[in-house]
Amino acid sequence: MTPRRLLALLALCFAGLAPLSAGAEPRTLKLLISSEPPQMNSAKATDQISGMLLGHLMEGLTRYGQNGELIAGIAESWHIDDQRASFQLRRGALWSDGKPVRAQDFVFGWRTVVDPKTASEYAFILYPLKNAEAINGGKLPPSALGVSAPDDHTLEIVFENPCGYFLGLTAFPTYLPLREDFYKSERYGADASDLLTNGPFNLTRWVHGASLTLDKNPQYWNADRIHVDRIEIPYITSDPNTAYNLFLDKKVDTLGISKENLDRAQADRLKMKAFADGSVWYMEFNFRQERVTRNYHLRKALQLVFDAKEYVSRVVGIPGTKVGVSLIPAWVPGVNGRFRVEFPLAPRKTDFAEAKRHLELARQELGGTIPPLVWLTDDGPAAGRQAEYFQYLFLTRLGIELRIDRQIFKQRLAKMTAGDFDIVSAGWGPDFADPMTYADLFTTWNDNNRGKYKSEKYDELIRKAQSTSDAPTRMSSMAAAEQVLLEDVGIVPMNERVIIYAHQPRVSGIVRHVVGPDPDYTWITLSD
Amino acid sequence: MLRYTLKRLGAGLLTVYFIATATFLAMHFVPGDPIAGNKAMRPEIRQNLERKYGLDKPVSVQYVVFLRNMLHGDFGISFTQPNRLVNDIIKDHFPVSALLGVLALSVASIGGVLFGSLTAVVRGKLTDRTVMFFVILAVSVPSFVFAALAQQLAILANAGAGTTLLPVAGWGSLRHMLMPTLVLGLGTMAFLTRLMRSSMLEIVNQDYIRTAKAKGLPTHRVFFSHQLRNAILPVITVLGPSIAAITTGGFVVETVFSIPGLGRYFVQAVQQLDYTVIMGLTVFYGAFLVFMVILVDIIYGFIDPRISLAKAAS
Amino acid sequence: MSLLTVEDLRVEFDTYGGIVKAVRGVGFSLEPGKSLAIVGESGCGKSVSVQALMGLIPTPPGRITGGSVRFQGKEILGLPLREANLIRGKEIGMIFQDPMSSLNPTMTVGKQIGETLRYHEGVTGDAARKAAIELLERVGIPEASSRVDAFPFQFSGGMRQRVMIAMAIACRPSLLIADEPTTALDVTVQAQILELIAELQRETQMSLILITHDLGVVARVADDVAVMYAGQIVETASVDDIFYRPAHPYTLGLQAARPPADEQLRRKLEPILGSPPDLFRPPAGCAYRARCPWAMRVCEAQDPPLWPLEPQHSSRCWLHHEYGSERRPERLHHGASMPAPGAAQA
Amino acid sequence: MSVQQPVAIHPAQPVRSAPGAAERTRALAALTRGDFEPVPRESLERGPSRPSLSYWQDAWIRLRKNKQALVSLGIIIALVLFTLLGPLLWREDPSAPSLSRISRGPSLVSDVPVLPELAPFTEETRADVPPLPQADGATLAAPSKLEWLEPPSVQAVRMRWDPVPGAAGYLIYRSQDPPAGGYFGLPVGTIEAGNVVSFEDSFNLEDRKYYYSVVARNVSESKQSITREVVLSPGISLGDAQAIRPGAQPGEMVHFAVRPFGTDALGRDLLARLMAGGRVSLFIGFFAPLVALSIGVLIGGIAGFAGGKIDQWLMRITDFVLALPFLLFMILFKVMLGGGPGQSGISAMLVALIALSWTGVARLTRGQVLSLRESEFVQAARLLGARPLYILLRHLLPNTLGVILVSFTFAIPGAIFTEAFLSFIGMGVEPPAASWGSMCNDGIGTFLTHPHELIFPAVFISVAVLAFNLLGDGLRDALDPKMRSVE
Repeated sequence: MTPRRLLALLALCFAGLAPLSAGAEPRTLKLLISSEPPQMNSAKATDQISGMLLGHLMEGLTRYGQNGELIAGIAESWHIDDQRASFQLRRGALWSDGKPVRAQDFVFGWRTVVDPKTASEYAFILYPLKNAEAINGGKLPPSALGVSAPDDHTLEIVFENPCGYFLGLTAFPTYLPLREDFYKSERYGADASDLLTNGPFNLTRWVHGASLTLDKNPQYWNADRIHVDRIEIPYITSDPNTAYNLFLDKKVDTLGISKENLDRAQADRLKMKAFADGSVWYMEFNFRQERVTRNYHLRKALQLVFDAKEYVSRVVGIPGTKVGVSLIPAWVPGVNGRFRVEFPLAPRKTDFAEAKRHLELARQELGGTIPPLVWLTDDGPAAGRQAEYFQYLFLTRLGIELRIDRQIFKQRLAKMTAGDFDIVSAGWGPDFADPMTYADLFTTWNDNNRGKYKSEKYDELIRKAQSTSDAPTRMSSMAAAEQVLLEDVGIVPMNERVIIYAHQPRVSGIVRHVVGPDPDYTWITLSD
Repeated sequence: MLRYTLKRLGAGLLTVYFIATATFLAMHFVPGDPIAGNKAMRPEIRQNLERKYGLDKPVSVQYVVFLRNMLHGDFGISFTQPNRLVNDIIKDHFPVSALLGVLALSVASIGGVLFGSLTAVVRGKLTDRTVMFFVILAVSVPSFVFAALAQQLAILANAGAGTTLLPVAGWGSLRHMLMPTLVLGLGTMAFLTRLMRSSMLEIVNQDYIRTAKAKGLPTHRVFFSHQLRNAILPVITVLGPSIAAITTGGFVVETVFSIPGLGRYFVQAVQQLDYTVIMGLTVFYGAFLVFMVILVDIIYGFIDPRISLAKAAS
Repeated sequence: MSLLTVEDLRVEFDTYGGIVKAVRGVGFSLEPGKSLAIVGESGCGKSVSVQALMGLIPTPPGRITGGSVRFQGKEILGLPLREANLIRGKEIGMIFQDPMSSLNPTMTVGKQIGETLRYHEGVTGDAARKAAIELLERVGIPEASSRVDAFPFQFSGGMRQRVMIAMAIACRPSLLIADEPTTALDVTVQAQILELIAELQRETQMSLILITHDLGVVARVADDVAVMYAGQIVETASVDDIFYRPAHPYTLGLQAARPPADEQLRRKLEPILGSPPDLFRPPAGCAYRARCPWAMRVCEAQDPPLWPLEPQHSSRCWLHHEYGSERRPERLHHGASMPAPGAAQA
Repeated sequence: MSVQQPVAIHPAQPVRSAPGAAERTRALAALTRGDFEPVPRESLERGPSRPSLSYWQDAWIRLRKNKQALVSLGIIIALVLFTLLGPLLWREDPSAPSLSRISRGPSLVSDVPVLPELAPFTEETRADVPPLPQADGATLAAPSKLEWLEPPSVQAVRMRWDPVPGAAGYLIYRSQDPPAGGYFGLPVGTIEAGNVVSFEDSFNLEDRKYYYSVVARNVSESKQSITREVVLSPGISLGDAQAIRPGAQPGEMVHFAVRPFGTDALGRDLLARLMAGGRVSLFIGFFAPLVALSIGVLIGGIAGFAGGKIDQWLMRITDFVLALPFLLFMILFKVMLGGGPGQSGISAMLVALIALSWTGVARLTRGQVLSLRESEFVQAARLLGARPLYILLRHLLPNTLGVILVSFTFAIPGAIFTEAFLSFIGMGVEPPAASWGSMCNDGIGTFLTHPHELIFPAVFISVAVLAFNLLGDGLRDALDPKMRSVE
C-alpha cells in the first residue's frame, strides 16, 4: 500500500462521514456529570449529583433563589415559632402525572424518611421534628412524627425543640414530598419511569451509565420563569481531560476546571469563574487513649509550623482558595450579616521558635521520643501532593517523621471510624445555611467526630446553642465553642475550597448554591 | 470434539464456582464497611441497612444465601445504587464492554499478525526498526496519554471540518467506537506484533518451508498457508489472557471516553466494597473469560491438528 | 545435450564467525535418465550445492558468488523467483533428509501434494485430491483414499518420505534431486525407498541426483559418482571406477572405512584420522592434505586441478602429476598423468 | 556421466575447473621435482580445527558478536548505574519541595534575590460606603483607580482601587496576556462586600508579566473593568531561601541549582527523583516478570508435556487465576502481606504481581510444548531414559525460547505501570519516594502544558523496555541453535 494510496483512502473515509445530528430545535443545555447518580429516591439521596438533579426535578416547600435567599416553593406562605410551624400550600402545584400536590404528600414523604425500614442515611436531618429521632430508633411508629395535614393545602409541624434554621431545611432534598400511591419502596427512582416529579423539569430518559435527559415540565406552577426547554446530560465521566476536550469541542456548556487544566484554560482564553463551595478542610487529630496526638503541645507545635498562606497559594493550586481560619467558614450567615464578620478571628501566625518550645514539652510528656505519625489520606493525586508537603514540612521543621497511609474510599472510611490514624486530612460540606451544620461536628455524641475529640465546655456550648432559636445567643455560644476548639487545637484549619468553572458564552444566569442543589440551571437563558 | 467441549464446559463451571468462592472470601477478608457513607450513620440506621442486605448474618450463612441466589441467576441489589438490580447493571452494560473488548481484540490481533509478519519479512530493515519503535512506545506510555492525544486529534479534526467528524467521547454510533477501540487495543497489538515476529522468524527456518519453496509454490502461498498458518499458533494461545487484559484495561478507556461499560462499575464496586456488584460482575466476567478461553482452545484445535486430535483422544 | 550442467559453482555464508566458503567451484553435468550420486562427509557442501542450484539458499546469510547452472540449455542460477517457480517442483522435484520436519504439520497430506498440481498444472478441487490419492498409491501408501486427509504426524518416518516422493514426482519432473533421502530411516525402509526411486526412474526416464554419505546407497542406485570434500569435487567417475579403481586418496580412505560386503575380507576398518578443514579459512593447497598419507610439499602450496585420467574418470590430486606418480601407491588407479613441463613443450 | 571434454586434447590444458585457466598452466609448469618430496606425517596433524565450545560459551560468543544486543546490554547496565551511583554524583534531595519553582521545565543555574519578610496583609474597608448593593450589576461602573500598595514581587501583589457606588463586591482576575473580549484570565480573588477595596494576590506568582483586572459586581458582573499590568522580577521568599541556605538574609542572593530535567508539581528535582524512582521501577520491572515468567513457564511446560489429567487441572487453575478481580486481590495481598503505613509495600507488591501475572506465559509455553512434544528428539531423549523434568528443561523449553523472551520483555512495562497504579492504593513505593510509573501518572494531567513531567519518566521506561527487547532478541538468536545460520 504505497503512502499516496493510503492517504487517499484515509481522506475518502473521513469525507464520507455525514456530520452528526443537526442542532435539535428545542433550546437545550448540554451538561456532563462526573458519575452516575446512585440514588434518585429523595428520601435516601445523599450525594451531591443526585441533590443537583433532584433540585431540577422536584420542588419542596421552599427553594433557593438567584442569590441564595430562600424563596417560596410549593408553600405560598408560612409561619414558624419555637414550638410549631404551619405552611400554606399553593393551589396550582401539580405532579408530572397531572394530580395536584397535597399536604399529605409531604407527610408521607417525611414519615418515609424517618421510617427505620427505609434506612435513609440522612434521616438525622429531620430530627428537629417531634419524635423523629425516636421513630428512627424504632421506638415509635412513623405516624407519631410531629407533622400533619389538616387539609390538602395546610401543613402543620411540631418541633422536638426550637430550631432557628428550620426554613432552610425545607429546601433540602430529604424534605421533598413523595406520593404514597406511586411510591414502591424498592424500585422508586430506579429508572425514569419509576420517578414522579413536581419540579421545573421531568426525567424523560435515563440510560444508565451513559446519559440523562430532562425536559421542561409544562405543569410546573412557575413554568414561565424557565427559559430552557431541555437539559441533556449526554456524558458521564470523571476524567477532567475528557470534560475539558468536550467543552473545547462545544459538546457541553459547562466545565469544572481541574488544577492540571488551569494553564490550558488560560491558553484557550476560557471565561473562568470562581465559586467557594462552602466546604472547609482541616487536619483532624485522633484523641483516642493510645494515640500521641492526644498531647496538646504536640498539636500546638504542628499548628505553629504550618503556614496556611503558603499552602493555599502554592500547594492547593486553585486560585482564590481562602486560607482556613476556623471550623466555620466565611460564607456562613450569622445573626444578620456574616458569622465570620460578627465574630472575627485573628489569623494564626507561624512561629518556629514557639513551635520548638512546645515540641520540647511534648517530648518530655511523651517519655523522650516522638514516634512517627500516620497521616491518613485518600487515593487522589491532590491528596498525595498535599500529604508529601506536610511530610517534608514536619520533618524539616520539627524532625517528626510522617508516614502517609493512602487508602481507597471505603478503606479510608473504615480506618477513620476505627481510629486507625494519627492525623487525617478531612473536610466537611454544609447541609443547611447555619453555623450548626459545622458546629455540632466535634460534640462527643456526633458519630462524624472520627477523632473522638472530647471537651465538656464545647459540648455544653453547643447544647446551649441547640436549645434556643434566639439568634444572638445561638451565634455567640457557637462562636465560643469554636474558640474552645481552636485553643485546644482540636483541628488545624487548612483551607476553604474554591472551584473554578467555565461556561459557553451562549449560557447566562447559572446560579451557584453553597447549600441546596448546586449548580442551579433553572434561572438560565440561552442566547444562540 | 463435542465430548471434549462438554468436558471443558463442565470444568469451566467448576472454575467459575471457585472464582466466586475465592472472591467472596477475599471480599469479606478485606477491611472496610460496605455500608459506611461519607457522613457517619446512626447505629439504628446501620442495623436497618445490614438487615436489608443480610450483612448481619455470619459470613458462612451469607455465602450459602449467595450461592442459592446465584443458581437462580439473581445477584441481588447493588449497595451503592440501592434501587438497581445487579442483573440490570450486567444486562445494560455488559454488551457495551463485550463489544468494545471484542473490537479491540480483533483490531489488536489483526494488527499484530499483519505488523508481526511484515517486520519478520523485512527483518533488520528500516520498516522493522520503525515498527519496533512504535511498539515500544505503545507499551511504555500509559494508555491515558494515548486517549488524551486521540481526543486532541478529534478536536482538531472537528474544528477543521466544521462538523463533528470524530466524537470526542460518548457511545453509540460506529464513529464513537473508533478511538476507544484503537486506544484499548494498542498495548495488546504491540505485544502480538512482537510475538508474531518472533514466531515467524522461527518458522522461516523450518524444513517444511524449504520444501514448499522447493515445490515452486508462489510466494503468497508459501507465506500464508505454510509460514503464517504455523506462526499464528502462539498468537492464538495468548488471545485468552489478552481478553482479560483488555477487559480490565477497559476501565481507563471507559472513563476517558465516557462509555457505559462494566469496567467502571467493576472498579467502583471494589472501591465502594459493593459486595453484590463485586460478586455479580466477578462471576459474570469469570464465566465470560472461561468461555472465551474454551473458544480459543477450540479455534486452536482447528489450526493445529496435533492438539485437537490429542484432545479428542483424552 | 546433457540435462544439467553445473560449472564453477561457488557459495559463501556470512556468519558471526566470518565468511564460510561452503562450495568452492563445483562442476558436474547430468545426462537425461542417468543418476548421479554426490558423496562426502557431512559439511562438505553437497547439500548446499544442490540447494543453491534450486535457489533454496536463504540470502542473507547465504550468497552465490560464482558459477553457472544450465538446465535443458537454459541458465537457471539466480533466476528471478517468478521464473524459478516455473521450473522448481515442475521440471525438478526435490526430497529432503528429515521426513519428520519436512512436511507442514498443520496441513493434510493430500493438500500438500495437491498444491503442487494446483499451481503447476491448474488441477484443483476433487481432481487434485484424486490425483493425490493416485500418487500416494503409486508411492506405496496403503488405503491411500482414507489416508489422504490425514496429517503428517499420523505417518511413520518411511511413510512420510513416501509422501515427499509423491509430492516431488507429482508433475512428472525430468530431474529428481534427493538430498540424503534415507539417512533418517532404518535400513529396511531405506531399501524400500531406494527401490521405489529406482522404479520411478525406470518408468519416467527421470534423471536423479542423490546426495548421500552412505557408499552402500551409492552402489545400489548411482550410474556415476562425484566425491566431494571441503567444498570441492575431488573425484568423479562411474560407480565401478569409484569402488574398484579409486583415483583419489580420500575416496581410497572412504573405501577403507567401509565394512566390505562379503565376509571373507577380514580386515580392520581404518578410520580417516583428523577432521575436515575449517571453511572459514580454506587451506591454500589441497584441502585433504592434512589427512592424506601421501601428502607432498606441493599439496600444501597449490590446489591440484581436477585432472581427467580417462574420459569418464577425473581426480584432483598431485599424485597424478608426472613427478608425483613415483609416490603413487599401487591401490590408486593410474590413468593419463599430468605431463612435466619439458614434455609439455614437445 | 562424462566430465566435460576439454575443447582440444592438449595435455597441458587442465579441466577448466580452477579459476583463471591461464595462470593455472603457468603454476603447473613452474613445478619442479623437489616439490614432490613427501611431508612428514606429524606436521600434517596440526590442521586447524575449531575449538569445541559448550552450549553457553557458544551462545556467549554469538551474543558478543551481536552489536545490537551488546548496545542494549550496555544501556541496561547504564540505567542500573544511573539509579544506584547517580545519587552519589547528583547530590539533590529527591523529596525536597521548592515551592517557588513549581512545574518548571529544565532550567539552568540562576541567582535569585531573597525578598524581605512581608507584614501581614489587612483588607482596607471604607466606612463611607455601604457593603450591600443598590443598583443592578450590569450598569455598575468600573473602579476608577487601581494602584499597588507596595512594590509587587513574586511573594505578593497588593493592590487597592476606588470603591464603585452600588457594588456588592468585586472580582479580581489575573491574566498572562492582555485581557480582551470578556476574557480576564484566572479569577484570583472574590470580595464579598462593596466597601472592601484592597486585595493581596500570592497565588503561584512567577517572574513574568501579569495583567490584573478588577470588576465590580452584585447579582451579575459589571461590563466595565479596570486593568493594570505588572512585571515581577525573580525573587524568593525568606522561608524558601532559608530552606535552601539556612543563614540567608533578605537582600542577599540565593543560588538556584541547575534543574536539567525540571521540577514536578511540588518543585522537587526530577533528575533526583528519576534516580531514586529508577531503583523501584527497574527492580519491580525486572524481578516481578522474571519470577512470574519462570513459574508460568514451568507450569505451562509441565501441563503441555504431561498432558491428560495434569494438563487439565493446571490449565483450569490458570483460568481461575486469570479471572480473579485484579484490584480486589491486590488490596487483599496488601492487607495480608503489606506492612503498616510507612513500611515499604514493595514485597507485598512483588508477591501480588507474581501471584497474578504468570498466566499469560503459562498458556503460551503449554501451546509450544504441546506441538513439540511429539518431535523425534524428545522421544529419543525419553528412550535414553532421561527424566521428564530434564527433558522439559533441557530439550523442550530452550526450543520455546523465542515467545518466552518476548513475553518477558513485554511484562516489564506492565509490571512498572501496575506498581504505579497500585501505589494509589498504598501499595508499592511509599511517599515521598516515587517510581517511574508513578511519576508518569503524576505527569499525565498536565502533559499538554508542562510536558517535561511526563516525557522524562516515559522516555526512561521506553529506553529500558527497548533495551530489554533488543537484548531479548539477541538472546533468542544466541541461544537458539537453529537460528545460527540466519543472523
